[in-house]
Amino acid sequence: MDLNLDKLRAGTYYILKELKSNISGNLGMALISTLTITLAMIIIGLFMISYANFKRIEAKLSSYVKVHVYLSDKLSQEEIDKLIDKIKEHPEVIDVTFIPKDKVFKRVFEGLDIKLKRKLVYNPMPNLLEVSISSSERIEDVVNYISKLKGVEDIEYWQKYFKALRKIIDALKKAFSLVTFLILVASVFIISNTIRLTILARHREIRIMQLIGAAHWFIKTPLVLEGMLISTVGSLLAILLLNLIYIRIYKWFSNTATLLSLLSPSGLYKLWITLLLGSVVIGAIGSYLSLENSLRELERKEGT
Amino acid sequence: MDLNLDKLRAGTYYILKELKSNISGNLGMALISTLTITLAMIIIGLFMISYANFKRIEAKLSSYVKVHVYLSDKLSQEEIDKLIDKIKEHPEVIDVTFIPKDKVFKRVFEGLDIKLKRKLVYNPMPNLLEVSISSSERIEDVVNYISKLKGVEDIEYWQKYFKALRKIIDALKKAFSLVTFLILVASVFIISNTIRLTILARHREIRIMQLIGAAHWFIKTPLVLEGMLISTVGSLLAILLLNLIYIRIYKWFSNTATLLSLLSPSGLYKLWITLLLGSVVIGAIGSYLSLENSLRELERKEGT
Amino acid sequence: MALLEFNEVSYIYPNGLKAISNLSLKIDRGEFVFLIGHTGAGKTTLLKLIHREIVPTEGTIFFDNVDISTIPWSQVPYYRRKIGVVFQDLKLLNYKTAFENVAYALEITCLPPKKVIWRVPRLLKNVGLWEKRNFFPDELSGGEQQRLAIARAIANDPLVLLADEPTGNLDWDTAEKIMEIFLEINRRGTTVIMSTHNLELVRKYKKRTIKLSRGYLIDDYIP
Amino acid sequence: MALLEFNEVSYIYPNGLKAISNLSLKIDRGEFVFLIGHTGAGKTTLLKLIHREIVPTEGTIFFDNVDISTIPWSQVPYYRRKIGVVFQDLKLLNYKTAFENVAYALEITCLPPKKVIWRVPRLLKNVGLWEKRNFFPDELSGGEQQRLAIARAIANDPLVLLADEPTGNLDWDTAEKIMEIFLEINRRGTTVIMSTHNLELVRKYKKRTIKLSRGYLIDDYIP
Ligand SMILES: Nc1ncnc2c1ncn2[C@@H]1O[C@H](COP(=O)(O)OP(=O)(O)OP(=O)(O)O)[C@@H](O)[C@H]1O
Ligand SMILES: Nc1ncnc2c1ncn2[C@@H]1O[C@H](COP(=O)(O)OP(=O)(O)OP(=O)(O)O)[C@@H](O)[C@H]1O
Ligand SMILES: [Mg+2]
Ligand SMILES: [Mg+2]
Repeated sequence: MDLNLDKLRAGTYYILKELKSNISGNLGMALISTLTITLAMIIIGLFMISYANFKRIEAKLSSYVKVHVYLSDKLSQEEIDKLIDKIKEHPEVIDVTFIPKDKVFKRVFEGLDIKLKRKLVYNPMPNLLEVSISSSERIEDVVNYISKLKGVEDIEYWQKYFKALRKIIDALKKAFSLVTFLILVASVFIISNTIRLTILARHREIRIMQLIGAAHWFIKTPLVLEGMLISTVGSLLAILLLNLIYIRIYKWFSNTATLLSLLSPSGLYKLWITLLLGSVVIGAIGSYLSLENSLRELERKEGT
Repeated sequence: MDLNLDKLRAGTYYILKELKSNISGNLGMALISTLTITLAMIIIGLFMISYANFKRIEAKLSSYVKVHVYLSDKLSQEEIDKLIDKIKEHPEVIDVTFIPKDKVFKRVFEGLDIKLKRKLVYNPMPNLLEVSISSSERIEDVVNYISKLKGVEDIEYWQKYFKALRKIIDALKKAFSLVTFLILVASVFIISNTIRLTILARHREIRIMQLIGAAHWFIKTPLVLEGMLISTVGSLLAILLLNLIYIRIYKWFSNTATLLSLLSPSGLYKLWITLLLGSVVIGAIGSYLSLENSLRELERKEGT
Repeated sequence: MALLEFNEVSYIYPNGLKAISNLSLKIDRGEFVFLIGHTGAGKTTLLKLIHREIVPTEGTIFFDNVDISTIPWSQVPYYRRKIGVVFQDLKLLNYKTAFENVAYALEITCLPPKKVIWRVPRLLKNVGLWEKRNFFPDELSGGEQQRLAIARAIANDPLVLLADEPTGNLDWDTAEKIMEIFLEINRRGTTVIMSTHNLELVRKYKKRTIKLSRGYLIDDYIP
Repeated sequence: MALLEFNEVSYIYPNGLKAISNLSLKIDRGEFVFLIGHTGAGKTTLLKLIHREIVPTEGTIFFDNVDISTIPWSQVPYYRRKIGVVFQDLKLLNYKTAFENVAYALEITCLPPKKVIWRVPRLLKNVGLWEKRNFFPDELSGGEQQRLAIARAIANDPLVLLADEPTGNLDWDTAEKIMEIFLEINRRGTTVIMSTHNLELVRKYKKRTIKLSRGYLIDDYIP
């Protein structure tokens, strides 16, 4: 038992030593592949940041969603209250506010910002319910539901006029998700390819180690660790750069577009952690797989 | 002279032969680096397509820009005509239409889609001029200009209510340009790094060729051609894939968002040509530079 | 029982070349064997077979009564550690110094670092490379590289030493010194199989000599 | 004038090791010179200096009355083509077959393909590798690789042939055949400088012999 622990300790030590000598022996390659991974990670990072902010803006826009329900003049206050309760039953509905016809009139013209110096003889406007709903995506549902209720004269919603815009946003969103996904996959492949290239370039050394009698784990572990280290350093560099870039964009955004608040730079730490862990995993898997490939190919040559 | 021509012919033949044997001798590396370049090119391509379409959508949105100018009731028809001429003088103004107050009233309520069964005793609306302008970006200019004219009671423009949205779009546009630029740079580096890795892996062979007495151009040319070939094939693959993806997106967009027409797939050929030429140039430069590096390093070792 | 037993072994390279033909052979524990034959006779191929770098196309090879073709892939490294090899093309690790190249052969067995540090200098001094311990292989002369490969091969006190042309780049004096080292570890129990073109060495040391020609065993004698 | 003239040449490797010390030497056109000395004596370094793989730290080397240190970087390849080299570590191109390795040495001079196809078989047959023309270097035995390197070195009918231990992996018979080839091209005017540990060859062929020891020229005689 004691001996095995000694062996374990020695093995760990040698593997770390090997890792160090691998890197210093192939410094050029290590640097170039680290740089490549940094770049791929920057691409991923830019996308993830964009995606997070896109989601946020989307959510903001959605929060403006209100449905205006114009009521028949025939309804009594009691009936109106009942109607409000019914509307509130819909799961997407967050809040319902009653707006009397006087205010509606004022609002319509104020809302249009036309200075109306003249007085009207009587108010042509109906009473109004302002219904807040949780997401713009389900708006048609809600409208459908409400329009079937008794006493509803007409329904108006902001989105209606911007159905085209809404569709554009939806389409953009889907296209954006698709592109993000594709780019993510591409970058992951780029990273694992880069590590593959560095391992391919060391075929000769690996073969020699096999022939001297190094166990598979003894050969593999330092190289897998190297792949992980390269992609970790690569992604740390990427995170650093992304952070710098993002802080710039953030500052500049808060100056020019006050209404549009981006995620604060400090709020991105989760993203950074995800990137880091992701790159470590990719590095490990990439190098492990290509090593398995290399070792198996050499095995095949052995005729076994 | 005749001999030199012979030499030239022989040299060309050998270089092409060398190119072939380089690739078949390093097939694994060639494939992996081609794939990496394909992926980087896909990233670039997706961005360039997105950018082109973004510009297009932006332009479309801008074309909707109209400014409503509410006129004082005191103006005579003659004065109104003068005002229209003055407005038309502004370079950004494309067209001006006069809308009498009756129509304005109808429009406001129709536009809001409120069924107005009741009649008004008199029309509270002013007369209106509808001014089409060439670009949403210069709208503030035009508004400023018009508001200073005599007889203008108020100015309303669609964008006003969506100033926030407008700012979002502007900000997005700038962020998008920045991201596109960064990703372009990153991808270019990834491509040239990949080629660098394949050349680094051939240090030994290059040294041997030098020692046998191969001239620099004789060593370099096939390797530069290889870099170009790899990046050309890589980008051709990318173009193929991008085209397939884009046709899908295009079809699916035309189904779901009829109002939003994307660039037609056949309209992208210029982009494809740009990508192809770009990758050839990157491949050439990338491999040339790293070869220069390698050769110079070997030279340094020689002590010269 | 013999340590090493070839039973009608043939080996055909993937490109179709038959390098070993119907070879039967027994080598006992503790023997010293010279392997001779013209260039291309199959000496290196024979050593590769013992080292299980390749497995016979026909026939079987027993090592310590185990058919080495049946050793599973994961156990091959442990088998190979019993065998020290001086490769004809040396196969030194270019990114490691002379010291590290020898140390690596010990490290793979997870020998504690202290013992490695204690043993490597002795090995390097043995082959006269102690002053060059921090040189990388391509900073060594051909003969020095060869001696480094020898130091590595004997580092683990192997059961069998396969030396493929270990004196090809050495002058006669150095070759004799190397022979002394081989004889010494042979005396301590290691079986040594050494391929060589240097017939003077063969004549001088008078050990069992196996002669190959075009893949056939054509002579096996003790002078 | 001598073809090759060393004037008090010293060479110190970047790691500080002095491999050649204050060496003066003249070799005439058409000479055949053996270079001997213990391992690490500086033979390979001397040949590297002639081949301009390295340039002297001190002193000058004249080749055909030109100080080779002054040859500009872009002209070095053309200088090297005058010199055929059998490298001690062979330096074969692994991704090329035996045929292609030899052909490459001709192709770099832009010799028309027809002439290449006519000349390579003759060279390969000369060293007995014609049947192995489609083998890659790592499919050849050690001796075969060495013969391939020799075929490549003499492919261009060089002015000077530098052969660094060209018989280290060859049996006596094959070594003698190679010596015949060298003597033949020497008769046709090529200056041959051959480093070797095989004193029997030196004794047999009775040519000018230069002996190095620790970087110093200690003997230069014609037996
Ligand atoms: N990897 C290989 N693939 C195909 N053929 C090979 C391979 N290695 C060696 N050969 C061929 O097998 C034969 C025997 O080669 P081997 O290396 O065993 O010879 P050897 O006796 O060691 O010769 P040398 O003294 O020159 O080293 C040779 O004809 C050689 O061309
Ligand atoms: N690239 C190098 N960097 C540093 N030192 C070197 C280098 N190459 C050789 N040496 C050292 O220079 C000395 C002479 O080496 P050289 O290769 O010339 O010897 P050699 O006479 O060819 O020996 P051998 O017969 O073993 O080939 C040796 O001590 C060697 O360790
Ligand atoms: Mg051999
Ligand atoms: Mg030497």
